[in-house]
Amino acid sequence: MNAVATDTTKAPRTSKDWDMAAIAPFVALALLLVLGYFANPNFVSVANLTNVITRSAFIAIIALGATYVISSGGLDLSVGAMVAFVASLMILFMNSGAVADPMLMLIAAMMLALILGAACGLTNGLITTVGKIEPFIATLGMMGIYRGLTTWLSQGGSITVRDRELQQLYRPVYFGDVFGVPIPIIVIFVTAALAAFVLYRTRYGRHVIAVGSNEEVARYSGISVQKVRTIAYVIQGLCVAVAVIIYVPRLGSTSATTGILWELQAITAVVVGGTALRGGVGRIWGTICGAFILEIVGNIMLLSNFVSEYLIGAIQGAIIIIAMLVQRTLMRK
Amino acid sequence: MNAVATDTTKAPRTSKDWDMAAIAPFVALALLLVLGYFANPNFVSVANLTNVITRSAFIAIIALGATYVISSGGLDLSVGAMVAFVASLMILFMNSGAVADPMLMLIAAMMLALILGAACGLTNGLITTVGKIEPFIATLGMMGIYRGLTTWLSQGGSITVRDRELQQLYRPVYFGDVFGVPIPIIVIFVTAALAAFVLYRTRYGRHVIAVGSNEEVARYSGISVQKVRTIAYVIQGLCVAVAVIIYVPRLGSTSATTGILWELQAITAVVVGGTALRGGVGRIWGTICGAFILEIVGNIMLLSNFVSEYLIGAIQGAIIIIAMLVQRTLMRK
Amino acid sequence: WAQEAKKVTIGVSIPAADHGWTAGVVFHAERVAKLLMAEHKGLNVIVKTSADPASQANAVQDLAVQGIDALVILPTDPDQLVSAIQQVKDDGKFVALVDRAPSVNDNTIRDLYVAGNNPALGEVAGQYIAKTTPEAEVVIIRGLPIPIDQQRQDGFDKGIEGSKVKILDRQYGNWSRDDAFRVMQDYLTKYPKIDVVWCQDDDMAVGVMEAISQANRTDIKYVVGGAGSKDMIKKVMDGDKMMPVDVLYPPAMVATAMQLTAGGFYDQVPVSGNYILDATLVTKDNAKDFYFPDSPF
Amino acid sequence: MSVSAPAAASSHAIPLLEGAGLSKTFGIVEVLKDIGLTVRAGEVHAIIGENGAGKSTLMKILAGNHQPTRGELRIDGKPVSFAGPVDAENHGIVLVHQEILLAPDLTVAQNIYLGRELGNGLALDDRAMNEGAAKAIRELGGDLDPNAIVSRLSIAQRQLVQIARVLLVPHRIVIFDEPTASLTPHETEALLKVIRDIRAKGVGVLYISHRLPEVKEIADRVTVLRDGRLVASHETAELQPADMARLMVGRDVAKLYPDRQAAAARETVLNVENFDVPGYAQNASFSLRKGEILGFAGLIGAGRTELMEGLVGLRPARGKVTLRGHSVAFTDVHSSLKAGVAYLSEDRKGKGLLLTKDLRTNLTLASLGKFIRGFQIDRQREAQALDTAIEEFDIRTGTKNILAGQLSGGNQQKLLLAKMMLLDPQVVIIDEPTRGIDIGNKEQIYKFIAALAEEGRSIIVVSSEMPELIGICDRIHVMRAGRIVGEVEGDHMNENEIVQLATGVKTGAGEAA
Ligand SMILES: Nc1ncnc2c1ncn2[C@@H]1O[C@H](COP(=O)(O)OP(=O)(O)OP(=O)(O)O)[C@@H](O)[C@H]1O
Ligand SMILES: Nc1ncnc2c1ncn2[C@@H]1O[C@H](COP(=O)(O)OP(=O)(O)OP(=O)(O)O)[C@@H](O)[C@H]1O
Ligand SMILES: [Mg+2]
Ligand SMILES: [Mg+2]
Repeated sequence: MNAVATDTTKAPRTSKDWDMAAIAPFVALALLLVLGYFANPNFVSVANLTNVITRSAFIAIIALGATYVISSGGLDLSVGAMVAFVASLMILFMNSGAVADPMLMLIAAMMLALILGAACGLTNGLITTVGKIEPFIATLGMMGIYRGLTTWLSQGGSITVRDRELQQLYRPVYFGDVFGVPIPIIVIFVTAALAAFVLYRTRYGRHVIAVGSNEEVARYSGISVQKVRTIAYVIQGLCVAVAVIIYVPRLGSTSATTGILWELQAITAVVVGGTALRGGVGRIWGTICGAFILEIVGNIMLLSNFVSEYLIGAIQGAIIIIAMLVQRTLMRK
Repeated sequence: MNAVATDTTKAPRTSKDWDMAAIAPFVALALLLVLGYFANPNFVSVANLTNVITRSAFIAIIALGATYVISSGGLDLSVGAMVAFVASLMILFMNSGAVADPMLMLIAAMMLALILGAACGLTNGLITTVGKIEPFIATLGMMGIYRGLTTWLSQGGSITVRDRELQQLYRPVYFGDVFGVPIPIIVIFVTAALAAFVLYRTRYGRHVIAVGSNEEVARYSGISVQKVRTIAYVIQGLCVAVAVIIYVPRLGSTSATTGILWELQAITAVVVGGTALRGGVGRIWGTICGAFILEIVGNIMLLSNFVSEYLIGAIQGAIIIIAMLVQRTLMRK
Repeated sequence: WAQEAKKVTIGVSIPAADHGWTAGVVFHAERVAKLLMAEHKGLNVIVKTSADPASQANAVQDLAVQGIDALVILPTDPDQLVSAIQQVKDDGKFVALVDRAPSVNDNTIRDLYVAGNNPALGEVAGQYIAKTTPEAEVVIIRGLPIPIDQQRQDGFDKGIEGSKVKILDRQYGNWSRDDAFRVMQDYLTKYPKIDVVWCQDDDMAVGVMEAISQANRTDIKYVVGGAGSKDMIKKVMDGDKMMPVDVLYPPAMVATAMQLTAGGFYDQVPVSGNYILDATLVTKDNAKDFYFPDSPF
Repeated sequence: MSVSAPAAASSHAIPLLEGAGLSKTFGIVEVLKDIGLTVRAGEVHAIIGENGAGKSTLMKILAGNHQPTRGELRIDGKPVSFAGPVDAENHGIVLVHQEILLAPDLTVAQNIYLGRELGNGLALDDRAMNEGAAKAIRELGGDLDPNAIVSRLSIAQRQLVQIARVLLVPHRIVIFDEPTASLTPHETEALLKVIRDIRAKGVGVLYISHRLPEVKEIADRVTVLRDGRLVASHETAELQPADMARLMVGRDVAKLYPDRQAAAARETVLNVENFDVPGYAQNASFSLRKGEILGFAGLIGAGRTELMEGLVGLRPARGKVTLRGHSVAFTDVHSSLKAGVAYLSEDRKGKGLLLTKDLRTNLTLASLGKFIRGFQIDRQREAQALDTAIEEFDIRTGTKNILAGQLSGGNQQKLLLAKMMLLDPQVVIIDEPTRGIDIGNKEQIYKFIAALAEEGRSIIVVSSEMPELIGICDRIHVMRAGRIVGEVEGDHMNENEIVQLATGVKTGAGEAA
């Protein structure tokens, strides 16, 4: 046999290609900012942008968890209901007066939220992995369960933090700031940095992508597919808990309708951010960008006075489709 | 040799295995019927079962379309909003008095509904195929658009058939029966038979399955993937139109809230019926069975006296998960 | 007349038109916004709708960013919006709260409170049923699991207190005609004898009536709805036996609040305190006073 | 069927790995029957056999992917049973699968280290992994960016990654299941060197290949399977490739390539001028005559596949194409098939067959139009077509109710061939027609191709096996770096000439055009 050199003139394209896909959401965000400026000059005021980013925190943080679940090849439709459920239990605990000192009570309540979030995530994870039910259906069922339990806990009404002092103590977690940066914004970026580190720099993160990319290959490589997926759901649950921790001080109360449709928003943020729903790709910063885009679209609608409020939903839908088209066009370059 | 993206471990051993998968939803349905009998003997009365099956017609028929979309590898989240949109336009047309003769008007309105449904489906299809946007996001955007347009058409309120005579003429389409079988039930089975024929017996149906199981193989075999997928969305649109045609005579009116969450119910029916969300498998009769299961679960909850109204959602969620677990267990035999 | 040109911006935050009653709210808010702006030159009224408490909190923030002098708000869920409203109030703006009151409802959070009366809506219906059919067996179709629904239920229970009216069942109909139809069908299967249906909302009454007429059941004596939609008021006016009364819960209350607020700026009348609107019982006799054929609701 | 006793043990040491009485049944089909097999330290043991003989199944049992239905495995004389592939790896047994098992979204380095990532404490050490990966690939004669995403690699490149990945696991026994089927001569050479190196270190190697000269070159012992039975086991020195072929097929394979008269100057069927497939092929011009077999040779990445895909409308392309005198521009496969031009992909699993569907569905997928009666698909005619195809193309399977993915590799290729031939195309483009095909079947496929030409069809064969091109083609075009750099015909059709053109040592007439 003849030994001849492989022709490498057309070496395969490398990770460079992905850069465009990673940048696309940011381009869409930039275009949106420009659009916003023309809709209403107030839009680019620091006060407004701070507001918008601050309140995108819930979806952004939940969507970080969704990025894990989705890139591992799963899906979680129960997160909105989970927010309501965890928040209700957290407030009920705060109202129980189990801990006398307000500060300690607050910390205990936050811990409880994290534990509950992780437990809910674990439940979702086990049902889809061990129970082998399609994530779509399994988490839709869990959505019904969490939401139903919340309705029952609240007896159809709302659950409100009763202790004024506690509420005042807690308020700054949403309304406070550090050197002018609102705490929720700090939480977004800290959580995202952590999520990015775990996904991109650790063994577990690598396994998440492998499992989402090709389950069988992961299994052959000695990766426990079920464990990786289940942990992804637990991470999602923890993210929900973090979102709850900054959500509760904002309104000081929840009801059975809290978080309705947040799951769709979180998934939209993830996809707009460039993560594919089929799994195997995860873009943490894209997700954050996607969450900002969603919130900004709503904000622009509200600030501009041209659009009949009946049509807001329609325009939002159209903008999301256009944003995705812009992305696709950029990526085809 | 390139098996990178394929996973054959989960493939059924032989065609025998599929039989079990096809039967599973029917077993779940049978178990549910038994459960219902114990919850309330009235449950198995002809009157009740007829009621339940009749009102499952909307979801069942929409889910037939969803079976096409899903088995071709797509997803449509806009169907609920599409129902509201098509129904609104249909009623507005009936109120316009464009055709004087009531009978002719009715026929014209039905035609219009079918055309509108097909057009909406075509729009969804083109956005996902030609626009190359993930179906999840594309149809979520379209959901916003259809719902927004409906809100705008109805100015947030409801749109009601104004002409009493026309309404009376139309009523039997939902409330009437042929030899005691309610018309909606006949429509379910006729539509399903047609859908089954097309999916299992025709070239187009074969192409749907091919496109859903491996797009590349389909393309290399000379199948136009985009055309097949787009047509699947059009079929979904037509099914929505059929559902609208039997929906409108029921209350004679629609509003911006008509059809909310129907998309999730339709997808649930499809999955409970044994069609995989990843595409490549379509089970028409399973879908019908899935739609019955969903409606019956709700019916049993209401008829039984054990469950607090606050917990109904939770129990429904749990039952769906259990039904899926039963299926999985059967399939593993 | 210098004051006439005074620049004032009033922000109005109301729920999105997601069912008949809220559609009425939006209709009246828009209508009065135009009227007021035509009346006062310098006045700008911005109406914003929101689907849920979280996005309404956002909308309130966004209105504040635009620089409003007064906020008129009909909160989707008052307890969840206290903080957002509080912020506006703390900035020294005039706040008019409409319809739904949070658990703490005093001057610290609003200047003006214009309210429909949810407990009364239930109570009036309950009292009517207790009086007309003292031994009735009643099925109830609730709305969505949120506080106003709970208030109406509690009011109803209070209204029938001491009578022999018996509640057979209460289930959620989600303020949707279709869900009400489904729930009613199942009630009819479940209970061989039902005297009265209370469904606390006229939208749901549409579904209830269809389900009853389909079943050809004659045992149901009548249906009590609520809110006062034009269709149901019409039925009452026409003397429909199945719909003898309706309990008023006028979506126009938001208009009242807007007019009062604008009046505070331009007419120099001090405006504050509580304006509670009645949950009037609409009967055949007074129905024509409440019939607005061109409202969407 | 003569079953000769296993070759006299040249070493008395206990074998590293021993399988005794191994049988395997899938459903009702017994695919392995009572196989006894040993692997010794420091030897290369080749397993050969026809497509579907059970080689891959046997290897999967040894590597813990399948449980044997009966029989026992022994390592160092001690019985073992593997819970799964990872368990086998822990015992030092690693398998390079016949199929490519890589995560498409991960990079080369990430795949190579998947499941055993290097790291310091919490964080991964990507630099070390990239270096390790690059080194492992280089040792195999490849040159790949460790950061390249696997889904963008060609099949050959993926195969290298897969081999590199397996060799990084600590091993005592390495099983190669057709590692060279998609490799070029250069890489094959490098792989054989690596195998010799590990053999020298005392590793036992099991080696499967349909390239018998290669087997002769590398193996110390050869075991032959036929229909799931072990039919012979010999020292390699005792066998010539022709003997191996006979043992495999059960008859003499005297002449692999059919006799063909040089086609007389007949009319041109397909004429291609200045054809560009942007990014892959430039300025290609060639013509194809009726009844002719035209070969396309070249190195990996020469762009042959892409040129053909561009031609049939699978990729964006431009240029002048005339088919029987009419100018055509195919924008999709549908239009090219309609015009009678069929393309058989080299990637039969990814692009050729629906692995999770049955044989019937696969067979008729491209030509369903022929099976329509009224509005319906005539299932009976489909079933008949399947019977005919199984017979005509000698597709070996225990049952017809099998999924395409469960056929052995070679039988999948035959099914794909049958699928495209149902279209009755006038111009057939076959990409790597015999990749992974056993020698007996190769002979059949060549005969079949020759017969097609005889019937007056025109055929383009793209292949990386030069002997095959030389054996069956009338003319051969050679491609390099996206261009047709020369044409060889008649006496010039020899490996030397082709290699010189393919590597750019010599420039041919084509370059001038
Ligand atoms: N999972 C399975 N279910 C049913 N039959 C199977 C399965 N896997 C393999 N077979 C059958 O077992 C037989 C042996 O297949 P195997 O892959 O071992 O052949 P092989 O010798 O490797 O062939 P090739 O040279 O073509 O790779 C074939 O007939 C194949 O169809
Ligand atoms: N999906 C892809 N994306 C980007 N580049 C690709 C892709 N597939 C293949 N390539 C590149 O295209 C070039 C040609 O591919 P390929 O190796 O298939 O050519 P070929 O001439 O058909 O060779 P062979 O048939 O021997 O594999 C190579 O450089 C390869 O890396
Ligand atoms: Mg094999
Ligand atoms: Mg090639």
